[in-house]
Amino acid sequence: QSLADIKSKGKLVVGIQGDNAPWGFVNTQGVQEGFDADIAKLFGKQLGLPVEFVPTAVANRIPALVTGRVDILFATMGMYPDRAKSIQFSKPYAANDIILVAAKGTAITTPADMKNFAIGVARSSAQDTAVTKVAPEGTTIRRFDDDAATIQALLSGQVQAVGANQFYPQRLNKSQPGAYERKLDFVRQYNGAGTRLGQKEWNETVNAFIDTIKANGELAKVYQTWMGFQPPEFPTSLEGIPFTVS
Amino acid sequence: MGYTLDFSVVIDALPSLLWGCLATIGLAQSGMSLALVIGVAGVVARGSNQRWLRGLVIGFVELIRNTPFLVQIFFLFFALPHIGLTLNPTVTAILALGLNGGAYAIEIIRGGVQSIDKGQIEAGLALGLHKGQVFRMIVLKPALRAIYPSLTGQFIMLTLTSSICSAIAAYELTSVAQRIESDTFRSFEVYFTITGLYLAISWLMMTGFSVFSRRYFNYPTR
Amino acid sequence: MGTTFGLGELGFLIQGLKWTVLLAAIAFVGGGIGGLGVALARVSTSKPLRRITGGYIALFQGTPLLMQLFVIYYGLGLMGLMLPAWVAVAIAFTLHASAFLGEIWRGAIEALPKGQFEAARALGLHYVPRMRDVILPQALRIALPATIGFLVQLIKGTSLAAIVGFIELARAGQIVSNQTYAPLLVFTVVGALYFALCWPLSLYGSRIEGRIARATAR
Amino acid sequence: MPSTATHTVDAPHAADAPLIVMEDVNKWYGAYHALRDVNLSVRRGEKIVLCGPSGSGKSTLIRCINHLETIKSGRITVDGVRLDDSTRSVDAVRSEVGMVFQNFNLFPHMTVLQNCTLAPMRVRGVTVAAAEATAKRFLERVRIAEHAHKYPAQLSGGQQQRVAIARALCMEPKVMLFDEPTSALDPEMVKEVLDTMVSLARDGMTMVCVTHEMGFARQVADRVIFMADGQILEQADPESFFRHPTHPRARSFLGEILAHH
Amino acid sequence: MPSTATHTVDAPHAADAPLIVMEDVNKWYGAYHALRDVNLSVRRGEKIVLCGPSGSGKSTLIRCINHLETIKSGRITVDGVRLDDSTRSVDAVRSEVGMVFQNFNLFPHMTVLQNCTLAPMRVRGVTVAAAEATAKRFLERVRIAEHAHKYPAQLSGGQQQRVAIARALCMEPKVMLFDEPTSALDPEMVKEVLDTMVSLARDGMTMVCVTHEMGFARQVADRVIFMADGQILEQADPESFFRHPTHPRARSFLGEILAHH
Ligand SMILES: Nc1ncnc2c1ncn2[C@@H]1O[C@H](COP(=O)(O)OP(=O)(O)OP(=O)(O)O)[C@@H](O)[C@H]1O
Ligand SMILES: Nc1ncnc2c1ncn2[C@@H]1O[C@H](COP(=O)(O)OP(=O)(O)OP(=O)(O)O)[C@@H](O)[C@H]1O
Ligand SMILES: [Mg+2]
Ligand SMILES: [Mg+2]
Repeated sequence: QSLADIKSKGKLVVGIQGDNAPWGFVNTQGVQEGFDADIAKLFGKQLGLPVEFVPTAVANRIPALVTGRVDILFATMGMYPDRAKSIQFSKPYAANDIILVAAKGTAITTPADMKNFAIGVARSSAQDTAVTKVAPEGTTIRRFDDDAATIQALLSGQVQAVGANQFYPQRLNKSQPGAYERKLDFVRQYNGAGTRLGQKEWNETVNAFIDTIKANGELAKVYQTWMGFQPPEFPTSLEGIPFTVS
Repeated sequence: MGYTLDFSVVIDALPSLLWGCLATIGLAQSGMSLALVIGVAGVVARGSNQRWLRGLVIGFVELIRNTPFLVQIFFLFFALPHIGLTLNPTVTAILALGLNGGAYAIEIIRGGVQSIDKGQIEAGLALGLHKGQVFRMIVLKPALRAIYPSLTGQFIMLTLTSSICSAIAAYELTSVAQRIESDTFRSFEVYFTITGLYLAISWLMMTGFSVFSRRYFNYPTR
Repeated sequence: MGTTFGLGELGFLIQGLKWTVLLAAIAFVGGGIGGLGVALARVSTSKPLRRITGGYIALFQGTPLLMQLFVIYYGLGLMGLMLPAWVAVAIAFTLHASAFLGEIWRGAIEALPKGQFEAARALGLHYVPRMRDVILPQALRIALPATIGFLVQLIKGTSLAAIVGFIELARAGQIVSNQTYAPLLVFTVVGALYFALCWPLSLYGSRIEGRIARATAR
Repeated sequence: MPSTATHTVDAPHAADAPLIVMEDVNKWYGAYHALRDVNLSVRRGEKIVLCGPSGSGKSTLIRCINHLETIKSGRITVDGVRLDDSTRSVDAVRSEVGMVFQNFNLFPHMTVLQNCTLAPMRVRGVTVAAAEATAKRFLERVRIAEHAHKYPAQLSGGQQQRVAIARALCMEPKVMLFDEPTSALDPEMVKEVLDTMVSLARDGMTMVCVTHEMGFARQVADRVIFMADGQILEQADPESFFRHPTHPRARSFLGEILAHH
Repeated sequence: MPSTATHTVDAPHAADAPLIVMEDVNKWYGAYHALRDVNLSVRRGEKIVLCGPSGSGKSTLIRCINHLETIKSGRITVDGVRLDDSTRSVDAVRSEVGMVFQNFNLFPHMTVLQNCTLAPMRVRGVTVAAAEATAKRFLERVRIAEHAHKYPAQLSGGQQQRVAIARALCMEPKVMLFDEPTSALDPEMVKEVLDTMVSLARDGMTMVCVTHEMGFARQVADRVIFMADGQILEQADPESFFRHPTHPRARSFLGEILAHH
């Protein structure tokens, strides 16, 4: 599959998250919205093709891509070496801070303190990976299907802390103002677009697009809209994750 | 499709998958035991002459039968803490499975009790036995025998339903599989494998059920 | 970004409910046709046919619906069969429902008194009129409560179509819950909607069951 | 035993007092009047055969005697105990009254022996050993002791019915009620059950039997009672009843019963 | 019709040839030998009553005649058609043989009329109008025409059994098989069914009846056949059979049957 194939098909089919606001979600009118959706629309505009969104869940993002149901993933895909074995990542186009959030009184100051509490995370998310890596042996980690369930678990006291992304604190404090705070910073993690392995030309097209929006300020605009701040510096390489087809 | 199946990751993860199987069987067993207790108690309560008690049982059965399990387990997990009852995921899962299976068990066992010839009950009463004795000694066993296939079928369903317990982070086969999948991104291999494992578990349970039935219902019928 | 649960959200859930109904309807129609075939095969005199359908039923009754959907949806894709999502889901649900309905109806056919088969044969009726005119009308009537019970299961089971990207009721609930961050409220409403859909069916089923029980008690 | 059950004694509890007394008994099933002003008194040792067309209330009558049905009005007294819906009176009466049903109603999940020992152990509180000894005695009596360890489904209808008789006898009742005990049996098995009943009658048991076996009635009944529409229409000794039935309905009933024999 | 069924004609198809011939028939249920070398020939218009103890193979014998059971060895010929397991011969035989069961086996979801018209329409391809005309004629004949639009559950047992007879007659069979047609009936209803059968016999229908109604046997049977253990032990006209049964098992059987009447 190449750019030409997609052009001849007449539309760009994008795999995206359907329930992960503000990254990618279907609004109540049934329309796909979010940071990733805006990026994908820019890509479609540049290619001169209409965009068709296929909402995917965390667990089926990669299967949807490799079976050819979608042409590309803008699906909040954290860039990890393991995933890079199944799919081809592009250059990063977004960053996500992975942190630990708990109620103010909770005694966590170092990663070792996590051992004393039940920690909630959204299964297979970047937080899951980070918490699993940093937490001491024997820590109780509870993995939920999505962010909403994870946050609900913290609110209802089923867990005492949650592995979070940069959006969690404002969510939590909306329901109980000032009750929760950032306890630990784990990693800054980068998201890239995903294509099938070995599609050299298609990967180059995507990378060129990302370079363009970084340069012309479009990316910054989208960042401002959905996150309320400016994009960070992006690295030029990541260990074990090639951005291009070799 | 540019994707070749590679089951090596599944083979590496086999020990944890087998632990997951055990956890699933454990959840299912505990859920079933609870369901059976709820079932028998519910049938007794359903037959009481206390109107409110009958109404309560009917309401419970209808509520459970007409809402998805996922909604039920969420409710137990997230709502109970608001009234000061925080149960860990495993206990919540057992409770949810027990309540769900119990609602079906009430209906099934009630059907079994009704299938018992009224003459059996009358013969017991005529011998001077009391209502409770008649239920325990005369009605229960033949009733269970009559509904054994549907009851065990329901229990197999309950076992398969336990896969949904991963939604509240309970430890069982599906959650183990999802963990492996998120580590390895080998979705097909993992899902194919656990489909096979679930099949093996249900087959194992059916075998167990039929062995039990041959032992316990060892009296001949016409 | 985050919203609160309001009329718009409720409307969205009801949109999801439509898909739930549609999926259940497809599954039920497909399963009805397939199930009839399975039931007839199960009571046939051909041993291979009974074996094959028996294995098929064991497979589909012995694995979670979630896995069936996943394996069929992506498995077909892996085999190079690219079907639209709703076709793949319809196939999966049809196969699932055929197994269950087939088993329910087999039970009903076998529950009929042997005398009904013999009387039909003694009158010289051949297989097709024997089944169509004598056996199936009676068996389906006996099986109606169980069939309705399964339909309720099926409606609840469509919630699993979410994993292949269908925005039906449960999935819509998940989406709204992720926007409002009020899963408890959202899932209560979702539960209530399922209940509103399923309860009348259940009531109807138990009414028929009562009627059949009274009729056979005579 | 009877001494514990005297809390509602109405009549002198003498040996010549009737064992069962029904006075002005009325029974309704919803709007259907099933027993109309039934009066009946059964002496100790008396054998009564109850006959009449289907639906005439024969089963209802004998089921009222051990309170399997509750009555609307009237009085029923069994061995001096007035049946008044109280648990105590019901218990007292049931443990003195044995009953044998058309469909045997043996408990399928218990062996013959277990069927016979259950009630003595649970109701009378007898030990296993004593209950089994009694059971064996009565199984001997109905000539079925060699099947004591079989399950009901392994026996023929006639054998099952004899077990049912033994089971009732194990409670050592004062009166036995039979509701068409032979009508669910194949013709060849009828005789073995009737023989058992005849021998029971010879031993002086008080019996009330619903049956259409006219040979049996002739042989053992002290009194034949004819019912129709919930009423007792005629009572007489068997000879007069069969020779000269007075009521026209009894005549036509006898005609039908005997026509095809 | 019979002309289409002559593909395996064995005997001259003459009016005086026997209608049913069974030669050396053996039937096994698994390891149980249910019919042992049965030989039987039934003339046109002959009425046969089959009796014998339970389990002797009476039902099995008549069920073999219309291939509800398959036989292990021997030959069965009905109206010149040899039953050889082929669909054609089975079809040919079944459409000439009517059968009435102990439990009536009416189709509960169809009205009386529909019960009677189903087979003529589906098997003989008769039109609705013709089938209904025939059905009404036979319902008339069994005196039940006024219930034509009722469902079986709305009828008494005796009425249901008469409908079952009419249903079989609607196929205008050459022979009627009856398997204990009155044994599931209440005593008062037995007579109405027997009367119907007697009138059928008077009209010259060939009949094979399993029954213990000895009055009926005396009245219409040309021959009484006594079976035991899967064998035919005795055949005679009713008078001689009832007066002087020769086989000891027949004697004891008659003794039991008649003892309590
Ligand atoms: N539980 C019941 N509810 C309503 N009506 C009943 C009930 N039991 C019996 N009846 C009616 O009461 C009448 C008398 O019934 P009963 O069984 O006493 O008659 P029977 O003389 O024993 O008849 P059979 O010879 O058929 O046994 C019948 O008309 C019957 O339909
Ligand atoms: N389907 C079957 N499988 C096995 N054994 C059978 C089957 N049908 C009948 N038998 C056995 O064959 C023997 C003859 O049965 P059959 O029904 O012909 O007896 P019958 O003379 O009609 O008895 P009855 O008077 O009780 O109806 C019996 O011992 C019976 O148990
Ligand atoms: Mg009665
Ligand atoms: Mg028979």
